Amino acid sequence: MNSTNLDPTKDTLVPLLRRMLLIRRVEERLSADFHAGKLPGGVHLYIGQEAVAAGVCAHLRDSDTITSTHRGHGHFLAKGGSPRAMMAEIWGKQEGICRGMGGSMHVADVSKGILGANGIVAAGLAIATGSAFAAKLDKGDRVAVCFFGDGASNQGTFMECLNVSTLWQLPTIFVCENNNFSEFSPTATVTAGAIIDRARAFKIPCTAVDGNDVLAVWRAAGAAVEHARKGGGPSFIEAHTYRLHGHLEAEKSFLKSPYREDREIEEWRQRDPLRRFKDYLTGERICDGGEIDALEAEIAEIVEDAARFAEAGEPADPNLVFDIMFHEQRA
Amino acid sequence: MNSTNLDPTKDTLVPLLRRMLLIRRVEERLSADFHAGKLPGGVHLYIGQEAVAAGVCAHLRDSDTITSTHRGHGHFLAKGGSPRAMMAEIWGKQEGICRGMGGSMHVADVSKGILGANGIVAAGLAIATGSAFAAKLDKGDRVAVCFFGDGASNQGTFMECLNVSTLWQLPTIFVCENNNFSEFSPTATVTAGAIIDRARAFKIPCTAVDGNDVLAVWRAAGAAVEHARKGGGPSFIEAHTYRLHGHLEAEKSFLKSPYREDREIEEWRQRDPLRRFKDYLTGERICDGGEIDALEAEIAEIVEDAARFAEAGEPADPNLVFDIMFHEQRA
Amino acid sequence: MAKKRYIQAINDALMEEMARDPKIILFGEDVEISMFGDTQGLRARFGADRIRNTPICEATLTGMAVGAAASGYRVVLHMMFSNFIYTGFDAIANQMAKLRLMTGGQMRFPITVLAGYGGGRSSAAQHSDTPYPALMNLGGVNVVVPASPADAKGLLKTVLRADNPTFFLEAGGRGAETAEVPDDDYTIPLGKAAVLREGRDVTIVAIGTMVKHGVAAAAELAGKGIDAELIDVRSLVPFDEDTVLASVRKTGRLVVADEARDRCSAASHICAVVADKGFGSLKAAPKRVTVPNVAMPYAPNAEKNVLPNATKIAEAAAALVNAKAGS
Amino acid sequence: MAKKRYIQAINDALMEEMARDPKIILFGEDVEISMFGDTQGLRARFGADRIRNTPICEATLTGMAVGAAASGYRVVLHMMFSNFIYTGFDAIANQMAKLRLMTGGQMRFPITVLAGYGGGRSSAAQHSDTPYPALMNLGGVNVVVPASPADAKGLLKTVLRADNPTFFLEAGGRGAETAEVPDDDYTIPLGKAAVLREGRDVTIVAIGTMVKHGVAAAAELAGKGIDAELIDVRSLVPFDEDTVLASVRKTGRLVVADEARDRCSAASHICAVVADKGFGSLKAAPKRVTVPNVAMPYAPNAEKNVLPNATKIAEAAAALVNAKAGS
Ligand SMILES: Cc1ncc(C[n+]2csc(CCOP(=O)(O)OP(=O)(O)O)c2C)c(N)n1
Ligand SMILES: Cc1ncc(C[n+]2csc(CCOP(=O)(O)OP(=O)(O)O)c2C)c(N)n1
Ligand SMILES: [Mg+2]
Ligand SMILES: [Mg+2]
Repeated sequence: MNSTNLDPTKDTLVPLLRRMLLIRRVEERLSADFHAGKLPGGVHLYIGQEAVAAGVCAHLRDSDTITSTHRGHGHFLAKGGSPRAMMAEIWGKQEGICRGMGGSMHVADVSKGILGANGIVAAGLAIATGSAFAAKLDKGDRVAVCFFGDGASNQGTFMECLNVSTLWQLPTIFVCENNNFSEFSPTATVTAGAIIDRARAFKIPCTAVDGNDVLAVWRAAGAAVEHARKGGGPSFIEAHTYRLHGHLEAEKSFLKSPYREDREIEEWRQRDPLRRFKDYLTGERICDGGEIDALEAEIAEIVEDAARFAEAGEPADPNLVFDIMFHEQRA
Repeated sequence: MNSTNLDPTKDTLVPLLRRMLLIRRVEERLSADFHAGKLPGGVHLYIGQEAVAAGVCAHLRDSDTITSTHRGHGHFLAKGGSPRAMMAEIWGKQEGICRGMGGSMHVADVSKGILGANGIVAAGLAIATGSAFAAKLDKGDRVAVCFFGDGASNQGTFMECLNVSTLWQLPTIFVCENNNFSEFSPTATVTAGAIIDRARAFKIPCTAVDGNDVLAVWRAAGAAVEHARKGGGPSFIEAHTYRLHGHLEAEKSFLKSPYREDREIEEWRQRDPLRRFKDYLTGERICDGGEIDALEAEIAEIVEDAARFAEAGEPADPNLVFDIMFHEQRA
Repeated sequence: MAKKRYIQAINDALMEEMARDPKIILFGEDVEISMFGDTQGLRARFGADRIRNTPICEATLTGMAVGAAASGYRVVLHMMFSNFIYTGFDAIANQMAKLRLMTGGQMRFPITVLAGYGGGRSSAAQHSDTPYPALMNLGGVNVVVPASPADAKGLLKTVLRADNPTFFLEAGGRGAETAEVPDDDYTIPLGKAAVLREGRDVTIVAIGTMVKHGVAAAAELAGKGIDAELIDVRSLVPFDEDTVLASVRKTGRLVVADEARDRCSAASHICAVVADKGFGSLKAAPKRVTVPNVAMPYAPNAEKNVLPNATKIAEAAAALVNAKAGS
Repeated sequence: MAKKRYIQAINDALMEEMARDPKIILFGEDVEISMFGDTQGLRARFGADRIRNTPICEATLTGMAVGAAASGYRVVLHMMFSNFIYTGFDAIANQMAKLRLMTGGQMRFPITVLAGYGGGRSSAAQHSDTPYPALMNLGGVNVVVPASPADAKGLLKTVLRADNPTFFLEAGGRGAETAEVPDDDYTIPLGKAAVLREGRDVTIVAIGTMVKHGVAAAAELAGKGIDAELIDVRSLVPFDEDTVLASVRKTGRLVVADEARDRCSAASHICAVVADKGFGSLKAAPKRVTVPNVAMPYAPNAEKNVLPNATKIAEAAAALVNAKAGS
């Protein structure tokens, strides 16, 4: 682990682990449920990237906003979204956080500042920028964080939002999760130069971090959030990471040949952020094995409860669409 | 004027002057015709920026392609488009280069590689990139030049096209004409950082030039075109210049207050690229006053002829739309 | 009552509502100077926070409108010419029109998008589109097309006070047209068409820019002894089916005048609705007077040739009425 | 003849035409791997010049298609899901659909845009749109909606050989459906609808994904003694008015089944055209069976509730026929 001037205490560290564990175990369950044919739609899992969501969101309050991607469960949970409500959503149930209308790609909880996962690659950038503009106009110290992928950084709105955010000194925090792939295309085959250089052109604070090192992420995000809260304007973080599952869980059903080496996946498994963080916590004697096991057990219970809640939920209201398309106006 | 290793001869210099003069005098005539109420639509004039189109297009062949902007007369003429056909187009006549269907904002001559002026800010970027892709696939040494404004550089397709062009090593030449304004907004009020840095992020050759110095433009463009022809990939040129007329000729009719100082316009008039180039040519004794007067007279005749041709043209065919919307298919 | 220009009525509505509600903000390209005049003077009055020129980046502007609205502001986004709606279409079609449903109704989107539409001034294909059919098909956005100064003001006030994304489309080049506007603080509800002239022989439904031509057509028809009922739809989403159906029940004949291209136009949809729900009352085929399925040409004669006008509307209406007389 | 999957028929057409014409190139996001299967194997056969994965940048991809086509190539652009068409809509609406007219016919645009459309698989609102109404309204692009493997192949071959921008929209999730495909090198012209079943009582016009449901509806109706004529439009632009009008002349009744949202749908337009040109032959109101004006919900039951299906089509048709019987 890196060492910097920011020195987290156990009170900070354990919740980080907790969040990462929660994301991991919820998604393992979703993966199993998907492959068991229990989920109506597809899922894009975040497994392997948990350190990014956890490290960033640890600095955020409910009043801060985030926008997320098609791979949004991790951001949702890290920002404090309910596992029950998320799982029920993915099961298409009335109890779902979006009442079954959105599904996996659209989990959102406005009360927690989660402006939504998004099925359109890079769409969250402008939504976060708009939300950062609102924060600025409010004259408080809210910030808006935009999570997006390396693939999304090839959408022009990335540059547009850097421009507007820099020009207006908005509290926008751009967090690019570079997981080496844009769907099935290795990043280098679709992305020229270094993504971080595109942000550097705007002379805003830019940091590259090991996205599998939750403390590195936590430190970089802490600096960016503080900078934004103080009115310093936008910043950019590129977190290098890897998704250990497929682009989507269903991919084996249509892929004729693998698009990455098993060896590569295995290498990254060695750098699994969860394992690394556990090793760090025990190695540094911040937690002992017993504490971690207890946490695992607690999380397992939460996941089991959430899954049972989701499965037992009521089917969505099929006529809700007509009532909620508009506010106080029928579709 | 700058001095570099590229040393143009009189055979190069006089045609540059000729092109600049042609653009200037054609547009002066269009301005007069517009204010006399003779033109059906609006016009965005290029007066003051002629050195850019002339300096770049001097290196291009008919087989090279360009894309242009709403301010496209200069590019059209510099690339060898016919003054008669352009003026007739702007008059809305059958003899127009687009048979009266396009007008000022859409002048195009495919036979000369002029893929068109364009009413959508930044649209030419992707069209040029697509044309550069075609050039690359042809395996010849064609290049594609995209002219666009400082305002257009805030559209995300700018970054997208830099990415694709760099990734695929396309012979795309990005020529940003920074004339200090995006419509009525001073560039600094809408554009964060330096535009050139956005291109530098892709590690392609990037040059900033005095866009009112035709030789500086000519040298920079020569290097970019040679680089592209040799398969070196894209490059970027930012030409600093100024439009001496309004954003559009009609602007006085709706502006309640001026958006720039008369003094500023006057300052830039002192740096008029045409005057500067004439001074250079006579100062360096490359041309004498008599030669320049003769050229002026020749151009005056061309302009007079083109204007008369346009005015005498037949009204457009009102039913043509139905025949040409599609190729071999009626609308 | 006082005579006001169409664009002034829009400007008045913005002024009054922004004064009333400090949460309203407005941004767009060159809104401070205001080429059309609709946003003129707002910057001086409401300052740099609430009124902002933006860079040219429509894709981001529409997305920002969504984000700022989701964070508590009431956003007015000026898109200048309607064709630039396409440039920002992703966040309109995929976010603005869908996000409320996708989030199970958690969000409200008090977003007003302003843009001028339509042809007739040799602005050529990229500055002359009438884009509402695509917007109407999205399902999640309202579409308002005021034809008169008084309607423009009253409808805009309603829109600015409501919580749904709404395209308030300004009749291009009509800014200087003048008519009486009430002095008081009035609003006009969406989804209520206006019957501008009552008549027995044929119903003319006119949309936005076509209302003026509909008025002229009705006058022309009256001269020929044909008594046309003229309806200004005022809003396309929500749409006042009842008023149109009631009129057709009376007249038995329908002409819809629409500056959109014909295929999947608003006119098509209105004719389909009337053919469905008003089938029994139709004495003749419902007719569309629209722009043919072409891009707008530049040359004035060519443009005139494809644009609907009073004569085309009157001819369509007269043909319907005479067909009956003759049959 | 051999049984082929729908997606295989599309793949075959691409293979054969790319082998025939070296000027055809194809690009898009992950076209090398091909999530849908339509472009599978092309990279291996035709190489990196002609088949390319692109970055995610739809706005540029559509513009590049225009530029490459204007420079002599025959471009196939794969947009994956139809909703991403909106992301690249600027160059579609403002360039692809208009540039030929704006340049006075100087350019040709042999561009084929591929995309999958439609719902039914809990893909939620941003991956389930049926976007053709907006495309149909543009005027300058063709829209093809093949329903069967044989049609998909024959229509795509026609499109790949023609010089006009064409959206070739693939029925989402139908890739594995299998039917006979001729072995020879055949093409099917655009603008020719297919009469899949002749009938006397009611005309069912089905579009793309709805054809399958139309077939089931016709069978259901036959069981009730109602003899439906079923027409597969095959292409929406150009559109075969004659076949539809001839059918309505015979049956006097029309139901149009369309997976687009209702307002300004293809169904609206077809109903409007029939109400106009076929007014005299209509015995009952022309009916639309469409998706209501909402975004597609995720939950299967909610999605099912808004999607048209055989039962809804059959019910609409039966109601028309019975209304007559009863009247
Ligand atoms: C506008 C748009 N284009 C294409 C897609 C299809 N798509 C979904 S995810 C994805 C790749 C995204 O890559 P990245 O941003 O790196 O995120 P990751 O999947 O790696 O987390 C693509 C192309 C989409 N959803 N939206
Ligand atoms: C997509 C789009 N948005 C907005 C406009 C309106 N518009 C026309 S020119 C212009 C400013 C362009 O500035 P710049 O690129 O610097 O070119 P310049 O006019 O200075 O030559 C704007 C905003 C447009 N034509 N297209
Ligand atoms: Mg990625
Ligand atoms: Mg400029």
